[in-house]
Amino acid sequence: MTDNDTRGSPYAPHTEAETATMLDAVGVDSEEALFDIPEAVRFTDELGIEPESERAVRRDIERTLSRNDDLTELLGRGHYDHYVPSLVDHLADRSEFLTSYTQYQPEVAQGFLQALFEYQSMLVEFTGLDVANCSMYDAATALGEAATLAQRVRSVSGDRVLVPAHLAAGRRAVLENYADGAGVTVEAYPMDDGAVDTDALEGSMGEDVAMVYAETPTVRGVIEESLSAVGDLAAAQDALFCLGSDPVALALLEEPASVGADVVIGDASTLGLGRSYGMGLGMFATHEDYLRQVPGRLVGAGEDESGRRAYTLTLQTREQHIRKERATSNICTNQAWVALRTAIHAAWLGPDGLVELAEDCVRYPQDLAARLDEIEGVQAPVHDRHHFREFLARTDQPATAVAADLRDRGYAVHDVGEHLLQVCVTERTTAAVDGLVDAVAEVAP
Amino acid sequence: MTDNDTRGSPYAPHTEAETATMLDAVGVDSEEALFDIPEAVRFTDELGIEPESERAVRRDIERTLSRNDDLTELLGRGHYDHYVPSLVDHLADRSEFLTSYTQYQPEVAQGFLQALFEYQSMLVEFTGLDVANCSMYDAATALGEAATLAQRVRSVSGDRVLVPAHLAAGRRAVLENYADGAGVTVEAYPMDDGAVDTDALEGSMGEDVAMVYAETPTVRGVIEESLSAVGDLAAAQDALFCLGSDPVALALLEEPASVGADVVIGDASTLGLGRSYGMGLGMFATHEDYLRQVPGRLVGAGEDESGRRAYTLTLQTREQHIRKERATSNICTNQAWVALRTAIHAAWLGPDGLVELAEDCVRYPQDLAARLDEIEGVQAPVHDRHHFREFLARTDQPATAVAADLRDRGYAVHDVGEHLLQVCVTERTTAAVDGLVDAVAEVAP
Amino acid sequence: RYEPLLSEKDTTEVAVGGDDSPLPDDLTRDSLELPALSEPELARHYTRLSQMNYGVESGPFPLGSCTMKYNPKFTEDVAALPDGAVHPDRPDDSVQGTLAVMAGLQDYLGRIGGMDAVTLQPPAGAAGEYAGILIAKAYHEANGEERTEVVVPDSAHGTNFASAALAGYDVVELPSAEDGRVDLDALEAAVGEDTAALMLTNPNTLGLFERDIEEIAEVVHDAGGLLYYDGANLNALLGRARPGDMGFDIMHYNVHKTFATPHGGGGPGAGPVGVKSDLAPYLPSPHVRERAGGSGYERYEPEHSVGKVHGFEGNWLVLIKAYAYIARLGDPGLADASAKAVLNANYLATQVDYEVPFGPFHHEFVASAGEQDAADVAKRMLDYGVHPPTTKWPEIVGEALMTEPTEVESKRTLDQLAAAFDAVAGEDDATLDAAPHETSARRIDQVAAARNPRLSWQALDDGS
Amino acid sequence: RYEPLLSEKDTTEVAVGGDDSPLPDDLTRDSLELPALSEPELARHYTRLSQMNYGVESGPFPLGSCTMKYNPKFTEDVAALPDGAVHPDRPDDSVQGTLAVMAGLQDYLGRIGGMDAVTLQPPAGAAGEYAGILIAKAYHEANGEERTEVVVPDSAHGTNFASAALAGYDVVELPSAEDGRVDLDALEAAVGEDTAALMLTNPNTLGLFERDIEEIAEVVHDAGGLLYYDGANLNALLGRARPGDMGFDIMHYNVHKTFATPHGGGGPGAGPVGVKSDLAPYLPSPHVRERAGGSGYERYEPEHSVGKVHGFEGNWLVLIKAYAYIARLGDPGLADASAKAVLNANYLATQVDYEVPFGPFHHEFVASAGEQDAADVAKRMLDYGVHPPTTKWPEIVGEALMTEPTEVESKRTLDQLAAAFDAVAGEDDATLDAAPHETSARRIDQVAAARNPRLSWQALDDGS
Repeated sequence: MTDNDTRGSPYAPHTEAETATMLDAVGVDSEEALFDIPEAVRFTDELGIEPESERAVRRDIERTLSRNDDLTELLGRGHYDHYVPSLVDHLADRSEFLTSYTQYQPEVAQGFLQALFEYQSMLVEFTGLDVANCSMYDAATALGEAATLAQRVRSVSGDRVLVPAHLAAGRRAVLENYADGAGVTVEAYPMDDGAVDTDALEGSMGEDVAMVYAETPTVRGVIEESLSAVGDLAAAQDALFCLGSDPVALALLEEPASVGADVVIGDASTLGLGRSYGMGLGMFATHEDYLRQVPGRLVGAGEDESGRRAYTLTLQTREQHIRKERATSNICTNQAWVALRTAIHAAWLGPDGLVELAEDCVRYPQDLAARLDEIEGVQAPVHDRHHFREFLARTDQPATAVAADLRDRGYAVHDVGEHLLQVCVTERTTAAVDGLVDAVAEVAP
Repeated sequence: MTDNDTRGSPYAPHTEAETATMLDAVGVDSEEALFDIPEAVRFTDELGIEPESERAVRRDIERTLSRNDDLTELLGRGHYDHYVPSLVDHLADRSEFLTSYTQYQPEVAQGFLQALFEYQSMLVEFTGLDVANCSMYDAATALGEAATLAQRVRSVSGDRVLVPAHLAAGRRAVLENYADGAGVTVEAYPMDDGAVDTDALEGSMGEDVAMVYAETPTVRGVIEESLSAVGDLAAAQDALFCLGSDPVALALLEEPASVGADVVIGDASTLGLGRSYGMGLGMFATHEDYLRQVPGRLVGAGEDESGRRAYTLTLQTREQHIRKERATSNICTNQAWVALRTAIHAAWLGPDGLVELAEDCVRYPQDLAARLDEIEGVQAPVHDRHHFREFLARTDQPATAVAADLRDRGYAVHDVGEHLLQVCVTERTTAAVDGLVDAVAEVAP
Repeated sequence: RYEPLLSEKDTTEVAVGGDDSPLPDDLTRDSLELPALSEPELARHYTRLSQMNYGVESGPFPLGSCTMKYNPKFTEDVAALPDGAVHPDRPDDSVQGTLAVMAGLQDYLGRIGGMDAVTLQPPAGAAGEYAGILIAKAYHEANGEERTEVVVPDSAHGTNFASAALAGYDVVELPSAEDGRVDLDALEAAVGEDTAALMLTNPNTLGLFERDIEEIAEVVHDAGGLLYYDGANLNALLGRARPGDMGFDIMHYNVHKTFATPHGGGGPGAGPVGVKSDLAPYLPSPHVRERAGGSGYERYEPEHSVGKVHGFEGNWLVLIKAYAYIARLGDPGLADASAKAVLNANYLATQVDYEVPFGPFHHEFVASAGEQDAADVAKRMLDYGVHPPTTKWPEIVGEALMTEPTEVESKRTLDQLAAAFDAVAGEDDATLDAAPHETSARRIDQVAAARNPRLSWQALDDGS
Repeated sequence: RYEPLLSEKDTTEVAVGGDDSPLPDDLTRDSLELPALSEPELARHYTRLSQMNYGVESGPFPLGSCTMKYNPKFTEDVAALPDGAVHPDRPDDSVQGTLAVMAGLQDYLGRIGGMDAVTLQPPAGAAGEYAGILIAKAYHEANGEERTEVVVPDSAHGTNFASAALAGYDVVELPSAEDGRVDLDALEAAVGEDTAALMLTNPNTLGLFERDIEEIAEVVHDAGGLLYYDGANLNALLGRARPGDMGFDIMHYNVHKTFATPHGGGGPGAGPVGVKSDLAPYLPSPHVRERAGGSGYERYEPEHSVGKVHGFEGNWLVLIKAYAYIARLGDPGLADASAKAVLNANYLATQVDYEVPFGPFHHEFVASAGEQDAADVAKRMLDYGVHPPTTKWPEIVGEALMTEPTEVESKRTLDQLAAAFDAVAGEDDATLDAAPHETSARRIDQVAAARNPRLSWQALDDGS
């Protein structure tokens, strides 16, 4: 092949002679003769896409992407930037993993199945729940699936799902769609200084509540302190308690099972993926009771004919390719490869590394908030709570203007209200914190 | 492991308990007790190297390297920048290749051996010679090895090696060292308008000449037109004719065997490596007659016990680990992995792609020289010859000043004489040529 | 060689909380118990696991309907470019590069599908179906219509049924005609005022082009329904026919099928959705467009947006690979990809000893294992070093072997595949039943595994 | 499964020259005949070849004297940084980043070896030896001395002999003492006014520290010779002893051994050379130093430079990996690497059934296969899924099994290795002779291959 050869597909290996032989065998004169398309719907125009060499495509995309500003991002709100060790890329990119298909032939897919089994096992440890599936698309769709699960498993029907008033707009919007199809409405319960207002939540409860959702940390980075109370309120009405979190937070925070969580969802790609414009990995774990109502794929241990342990996709009768419209979900292609990355990253950190990373996620925002709070025109954190990775800061100046000024100085923060900024700091950005503090000191007063 | 753990080696897996068990088994109390080093030569100070996390090392090196200016390089003179397809990195980086050792246990190294055998075969096709080794360090050391080969194989001893007056200084300097150890002196023969002055060369010949070296293209990019004459002159004195070239050039130019070359050396990493601060791959091919005098490793085809074809390092009695001071060379570790990359790149291009690339290497400099020649204060090419990749341009202004002005405008060219620039253009830089021409038009008059 | 679980190599329980903790103990867990292994041990573990896995670079992967193409390496490098690693909540001005790529891909996909507007948000094909059905639903509701049914042919992908159900629709299953295509009479009977949409794959899962597509569109549109195109088989049509020209109103693209992004052992994929102009106001939010005046790109909320089907904006790392692939191939490459995919399917169909009903085929064919069990045939093919086709589906062919070689296989590889098919065709049931032998695991008892689900190392009987 | 040669898959001969050629036909070849294969075919070819190859991530690789460590993945990413991909002929001002890394590595290596100046130019260990000997030669010549001999112990690496010979020296082989170390009497007899240098490895190839190193240095220095340190075994001493403190004047470092750069199936390596200050003026050109006033770095030609041993400045892509490795480990990591390497060797030595003479060991030990053939033992160990040790060398131990696990092996892996050793120790000659069985090729007849050398596909009898 020549890289400049753009006459056909560079990935089709046919020589002219082979093509001729094959056409002969089929008994037609040309490739065109194989297309059984009525004249009326034939497309005879040009698509108008110019082919380019591999070299040119790489160069062009590199140039295009370089139009993204070079900013230090202190952004979070559901998409986080932890350092992904080099090992993850190198192992997950092995073509046997990356280019394989769903494990419908487990005898030649033991490697990926075992890796997913190990991923599921890690989530079981993180959540304290019995089972975890091997991925949903992201936290938002996992939350949506939790709502449909709640509908299916609840003994009495309920058509309300309660969610915190502080919830990422994207997560809520996705949930609304899933809930709508399931005939459920979504209602927000109020927050008290950034955390669940348990009294207000209690007032909202009723037997028509199918699910109560809470998050720790919240979208504002607040670590919830009343999760057991939320669990109790949900249990009292036979509602499912769905908790949103992520593996880094769960390495440190209360085990979800211990606070009564029935389902844990969240973005597991906080390990393994890094910044990727919001791409994620939906975590989904629940009780064994709900096993047959779980959405998505499950990997189980079994035995092969020689009696050796072997892994396989299991309980597939829940899934769309068998159960069709009565499946537990429509999901087919999932985020398996991201789960592989997450598992490698978690294994690389090990329990010590995970706890240390999580503790840093408490210390960094605490320290930064304290430093910002000393700056004239800034009060931080807004909520008098423990924080994880991020926190709100109040600015005397309009937040939009402060955020724009910070951008001019090379820093991106969230502008979340008239006088509210949100700042996220991880081990990837902690070195930039001095610069940020200086910049805020310049622009905030 | 935690990435911040810098208390010991992150790549030593020992837990404290395992270390203790192992020390017990050995019968000592501590690791220190294992070091049988006399007190007087013990080092008890600090080396003074601070450990850092993987993340920090990556960040620091990235920052350090970013101090390199962002220049468009139009540089050659022995180190070239061809586009390396993505496939090369992805396949050569597979750990089974990258982290393997020399193939002393061929039964578990068939993959690398076969790849090297294929590489050798490609060089046989490029050169028309019978055998090629599976790598030397670079073109310069390959040239040095050719000189010692000439000493060994020549029937009568000769102590002169003739090289072109236009020869990269680094290549000549390395040759001088190898020649010196072999008791040979290196002499330059003159050039005529950038190419071998065959009359002058004839005058320099004598029976004390062990080897004549010529290059095509030369260090100035000139395609030699008198190679057969050089071969004849060498043959007449029973001197070896060593030709320097590279696989891209040899895809197009006269086959070395057809002009009487006895040895072909050069930088084979013009395929497969790209810019790497001068790192290369020494090509070395010669006649079957000299097989047992070849330096470096050779892969041969053989059979395994089941009668199937298998590959193995062969004729190892030439090598230092067996023949010691009587070995054909001191080389042990070579550039095998680069040879793998070169082979993948060559295979990716295929014969069509190689010829096309080589033809472009004639067209690009021709076109660029013509455009530069139209600029006031510039005459190009200096030599009225065919060129490959690069050429000399004469400037009315001092070349050093012109080169510096071009650098200020983002272009790096060679400054090779008081009023001489050298410019190299490949498919990687052809898109930058308009900008270069504009810049030259600004600074040259 | 058995590779132990990570947990069989090590588990270490570390205490959490205590004096050095930045949190009070009542907010922390007590301990965390996970494997603690070094990087060299992990490198060997996952390297070994990879060696027990078959990918596209291991050999042919002729899974019908799954379109397992070779994934060009350079697209991985493009996805890894650091400038693309940005947070989605940045203001538009600061991510013009990312938005330009997205707008570029929207444009490419629109051209390829004959659609007027394309969203990249759905993170997989099924999510695309779901988004598409949400769009249809919103459209009908905006028109004051309460349509409750989605019609799906019996030969359709399971996701079609499930996606319609997820959106709250009743699913009406449409029986296929004897020739394996849509039965027009059955369609007329099924479609009516309750019909929100008909979901259709074309060519269908038998590899057959729905020749009556214009009539089908007319029936659906006359009833006020919308026509939805399942893009799973789009690889058969590139540059030769476009869903938008056939009367489809909505479609999704499976970028890992048609545009060669790797399937990653299950995902991630991406399922962009294209619509005709009258449906564009219903696309998910945000959508990317060129700014008025051409000064770059912006994200905006379409007027009647259905909201969101992903928390952010989809699977960026997949989308950029698809963009690079399309840019590399362009018109001639895409057309050639389809030509060779169809040639390969037809050629292979002539080379296998199994009966191949129906035809003529586009990108895939469905052979019948006849008296043999198709699943057993698949297991036995593994012993011949190739990946088997999709089996036992679609059900319209008994003991189906649904085979799609794609354009990336050479004649030599197709001949090897045919030889594997034919070798197995000549073997007896006992041989098939005992297969596979040459794989890292022998035949796995999936029924037993499902009867006694053990889904984590914590659940293993031996406690390991 | 046999993987055909590329040439067995395809060869295509294309005509070169003709009307469209930019060169006249008399300057071009007539044709070029090579395989013409597509990217998917190549991806599978090389993937398959890789699967027939054993690397450090496949399992333990205890090759004595070769120090096959795990190669940290992040060092690959550092080497791939685009800012490092520059041409060596750029002016110093425009490559300050590259020069800073080089200066940094020179500094690290100087500290680690106890040397005053370090060149990074030699592209491998043997090239480092050669450069070091050239330095010694230039030094003596500058002092008006014509020394003609280099003394090398019989247990030394073959490269020591060959490198000295390449520089034009006569090699004097020094017999080892009964305890496997340098025989001081023999040394005194061998060293004299013709001695340019003694080349020594410490610990030596038996893993033994040369306890008399101070006396050795005195003998050599008193005779006016220089002491050269072969860095192959430096991994045993990191942070605990430095060649420069033991009296060595010149040394080379094997970065793929000591600093974990990958060996790449044979190379590339890098063989930096460190010298004491009085030898610094003889280092190869160019050398990197900080500019006066600290305003960055510059390259210069040392006053009495030996010239060059590489056309440019060595193997950059290897050097930067070594730099990253050292920066990651720092003092505690380097010291721990040595500690664990020595612990591993000593532990494994206690676990194998074969006789292990000599000791105490540092980084490696040499067991004896006794009545068994060491080469056969190695072949048989392959069947147990591990890589065997170096065999039949050094010759001071009969049927030597020269074993160096390095620090990266866990106790579990060492126990597996010991089990493999011990299983083979209990087997009979016939079993060993027939091994290996479990490898991609069975025992290869190397004698026959050498007798009838076929070194290219063109040379194969079948013409394939």
